[in-house]
Formats: sequence, C-alpha cells, structure tokens
Amino acid sequence: MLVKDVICILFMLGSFFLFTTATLGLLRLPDFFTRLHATGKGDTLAALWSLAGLAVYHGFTLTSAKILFIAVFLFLAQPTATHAISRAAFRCKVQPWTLAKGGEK
Amino acid sequence: MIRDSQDVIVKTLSRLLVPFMVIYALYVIMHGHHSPGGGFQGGVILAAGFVLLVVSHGLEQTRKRLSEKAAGVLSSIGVFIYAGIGALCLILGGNYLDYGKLSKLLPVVPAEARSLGILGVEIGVALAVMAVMFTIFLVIFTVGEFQEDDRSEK
Amino acid sequence: MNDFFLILSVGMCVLVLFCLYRGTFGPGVLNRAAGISAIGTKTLIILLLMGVIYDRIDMFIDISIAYALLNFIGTVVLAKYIETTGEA
Amino acid sequence: MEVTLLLEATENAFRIMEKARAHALGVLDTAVQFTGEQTRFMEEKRWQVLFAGAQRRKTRFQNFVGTALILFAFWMLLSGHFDPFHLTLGAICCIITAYLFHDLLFANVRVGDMRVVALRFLCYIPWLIQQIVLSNLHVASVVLRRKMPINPQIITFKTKLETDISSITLANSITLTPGTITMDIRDGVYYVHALDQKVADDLNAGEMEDRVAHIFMEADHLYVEDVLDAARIYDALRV
Repeated sequence: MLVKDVICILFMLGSFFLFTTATLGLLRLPDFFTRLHATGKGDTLAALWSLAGLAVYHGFTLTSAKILFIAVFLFLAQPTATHAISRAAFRCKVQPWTLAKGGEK
Repeated sequence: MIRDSQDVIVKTLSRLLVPFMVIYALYVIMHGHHSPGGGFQGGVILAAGFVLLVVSHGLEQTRKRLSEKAAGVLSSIGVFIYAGIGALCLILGGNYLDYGKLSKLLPVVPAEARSLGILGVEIGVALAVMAVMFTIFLVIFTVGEFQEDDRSEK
Repeated sequence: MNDFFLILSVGMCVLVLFCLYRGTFGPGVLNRAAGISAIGTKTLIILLLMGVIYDRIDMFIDISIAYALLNFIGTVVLAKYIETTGEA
Repeated sequence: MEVTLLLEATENAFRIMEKARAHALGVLDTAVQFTGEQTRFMEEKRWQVLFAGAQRRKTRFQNFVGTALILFAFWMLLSGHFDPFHLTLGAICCIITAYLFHDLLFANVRVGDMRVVALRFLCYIPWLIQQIVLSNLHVASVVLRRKMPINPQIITFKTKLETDISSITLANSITLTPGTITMDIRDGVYYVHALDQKVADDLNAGEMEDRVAHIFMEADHLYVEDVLDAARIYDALRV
C-alpha cells in the first residue's frame, strides 16, 4: 500500500459518497429547482475529487495535466450549465415549490 | 427567431471557451493516427464549437467567421480532398486510397507517405463533416428566417 | 487496486440507473435535462475509470474531454431552445 | 393729432425693423460660427477616425498574437509530441484559429493590473473550495434526513459589479456555495433561488460580493434587500 494509493482511495470514496447524495437528492427533492441544487453542486465537487484522485494515482505526467484541465473545465462549465437551464425554467415561468403550498405538485 | 443572447454568463464563458474547443478539435483531427478520434469525431467537435458560438453570440457574429455559403464551399472542398487523394493513388498505379504509392510524389519513404496520406484524408473528412453538421444545425435552428432573407435579396 | 476501481465503476453504473429514472419519467423537459446532465458527469468519471483499468488512460482521456464538451453544449443548446419556444 | 399718431406709428415700425435686423444679424452670426465649428469638427473627426483605425488595427494584431501564443501553449499540453512535424502542424492550426477568433479571448480586458488580479484570484480559490465543501455537506445533510428541512424562496439583490468577468465569477460562486442558485441576471439584478431561510440571510450579508469586488478592484457596493415570495416577482416580470 503506497501513500498515493491511500490518498486516491480516500478521494474516490468521498466522491462516491457525494455522487450518491446528489443522486438521492435528484430522486427525493420536491421540484425542479431544488433538484438542480443537488446535481449542480454535488456533481461538480464529486467529479473534481475523483479527478484529483486519478491524477494523484497516475503520478506527474502530461496525462495528469490533461486531467487537471478537465477539472478546470468542469469547474467553469457545470455551474454555467446549471444556470442556463434554471434560467430557461425561470423565463418560462415555472412556479417554484414553496413550503406554503407544500402538498400540491 | 435567433436574437442576440442577453445572458452574460453563457456569453462570457463561451467567449472564453470557443477558441480552446476549436484547438481541441484540430488536435483530435491531426492526431488521428496516434490516439482515438480522427476526421469524423474532430469534425463534429469543430461543428459543436461553432454551434456554441451561434447559441451564445447570435447569428451575425458567426456569419462574420463562417457564413452559410462558405460552409457549402467547405463541404465540397472536403469531399474533393478525400476523393482527390484516393484518385491520385489510383493514377499512380495502386488501389483506391493506397497511400504507399504517394511516395513517388513526395520525397519520403512509403511508411511516412502512408501517414501523410491518412492525415490528408482525415482533414478532408473533417472539413466535410464540419460544414455539413453546421449547415444542418443552421437550417434547423433558423426555420423562419430563410424566407425573409430570400425576399430581401429579391 | 484494479478491483477497487472496478467495484467503484459498477457502483457508479447503479447511480446512473437511478439518474435514468429521472431522465425517463421526470415530469417535463426540464427534469429530464437535469437528469441527463447528471448522467453525463457520471459517464465522464466512468470512462476515466475504464481507462485506468485497461491501463490506456492516455486514450480514454481524449474521449472523456470530448464527452464533457458535448455534454455542456447539449445542455446549453437545450436551455436555449426551451427559452426560445417558451414552453417548459 | 393724426399726424402725431402717424409719426409714433412709423417710429414704432422703425424700432421693430431695427430689432428684426439685429436678430437676423445675430442668427447669421451664429450660423457662420456654427458652420465654422462644423468644418473644424469634421476635420477633427476625420483625424480621430484615422487614429482610431490605426489603434484598432494595432489592438487587433496584439490580440491575434496573444491568442495564438496561448493556444499554442494549450496545443503543446494536449499533443505531447514535440517533433518538428507536429509543432509545425500545431503552429498552422493555432494561426488559423487565432485568425478566426482573435476578438473573443480579450474582449473587455482592463490592461495594467493583471498581475494583482491574478494573485487575488488565486487567493480567492481556497476560500471558494472551502465554501463548496460546506455546500456539499449541506446538501448531503438535507437529503439524508427523513423529513427534508427546506423552505425554498427567491431572493433578489442588486449589484454594481461592472465587467462581465466579475459578474460571472459572482454568479458561479453563488451557484457553487451552500443552498443558492443564480437563476437570472437582468440589468444587474440577481434573482437567486435559495434553499432555506438561513442561506438567504447569509447571502444577504453580502460577503461574497465584497470579495469578488475586491478581486477585480471595483467599488464595493452592497445593498441587498427584501426576501420576497415568488408570486410578486412573477407579477413584476409579466409587465
């Protein structure tokens, strides 16, 4: 067991936990905007952690530089995609779920 | 139908992202014989870059860089490059797309000539695929607009 | 170490199935889009894990970059389309 | 009697005519002056156009070179083959791409303080990552409870961040931090969907906007107002 293996396993298990909570949130939360909370945040950090774990496992080469490039790209693109789609819903006047009118929808 | 997107976030991010995306697509095209990918995949990513530009910056900004007419010309040129290299091999006495025979024209050994021939064919395929994908996207996305353009030209 | 990655990718596939529920039955276009973009992120990681397992990560990483780009563009174009037509 | 009346009338008429002449002269003078100014203005404008054209051409060339260099670095990161053939191929690709997209990468950049901005941005990233980890733990704790403690609401606040880079930094940071998503930006007004009351209050404290404004050296403004319910906002948007 090397040190980098341990670090990699820790990162991967953390990211798997976050992926699981994001998926649970996608299934359980009541409406579209709250589901976006789960996927938009959970997937970003989970993907970043697993990319970091893979980069540590692979060592310092040009390939791990590419992995870090994917991480930067996801860090920029994932919130933007979340924003774009929530903006489309907002412009289409999708009514958000509130506590007051809890039961309906 | 397509108006300039007022969304600051998507606009700025795609402004920063499109050049890198095009470079990545060209990398996929040019390294088709070392890594996965090649003409078709690279052409699709290249077209996706232009599609992102259309969606975020509007049609006018894109027409300055690649107009519909240029896309049509590029698709023909791509097919011409592909078929031309194949026919050149045929003329030089081999089979269709038998790149080894290109070494009679180029000052290199047959193995090197084969690599260069594959590169040329991939560039041709990528140009054709990119232009056709872009044209299809524009035709679908601007359903109501073409008639107005025709009227104004007359 | 390979066994660990294999178990992890199998678990990820199960998560993709759960997301696919939202992508298939989710009420309305928007829920489907959210589910599918979540599937895209998980697929990216699964592709990289496959690369590590087969020991050809330099090949699989190009595919996963292309997948990430196309996932992002797909979501943005779908959002633009929904916004233009105005029906959610 | 009538004669004096007549005389007065003629005097009045003369006075009126004098006034009219003075007016006409005044108008003529201003007209002459104005045309003179017009020609001088036109001349100045011609020179300005010439200078601006030269300036624009110079900026465009600088943008082209900068874009090509950045893209070439990116190509070398991607390629991994450093023989002359692949480098030449990369140079050709970079020149084509930079010719097509030279005006995209460097729009709205303020020159001069880039190093300070980069340094402050690097200092901002650890704080952001800490916030993201907190946000994920928040979402996980919400999702894993039996009865989910959520109370979604839309809050609006007005910002005075000027450049688009700073506003997307703020928007993406809001999306990544606990319990908030940026839904829309209209004329500097942010519409944010918050998951419960506490995160809405946290956002209203305006710490993040101060940090972003500090990075990009813009005046710090915060006035964050009124937590509303969704119905009123939709009424206002309907117009």
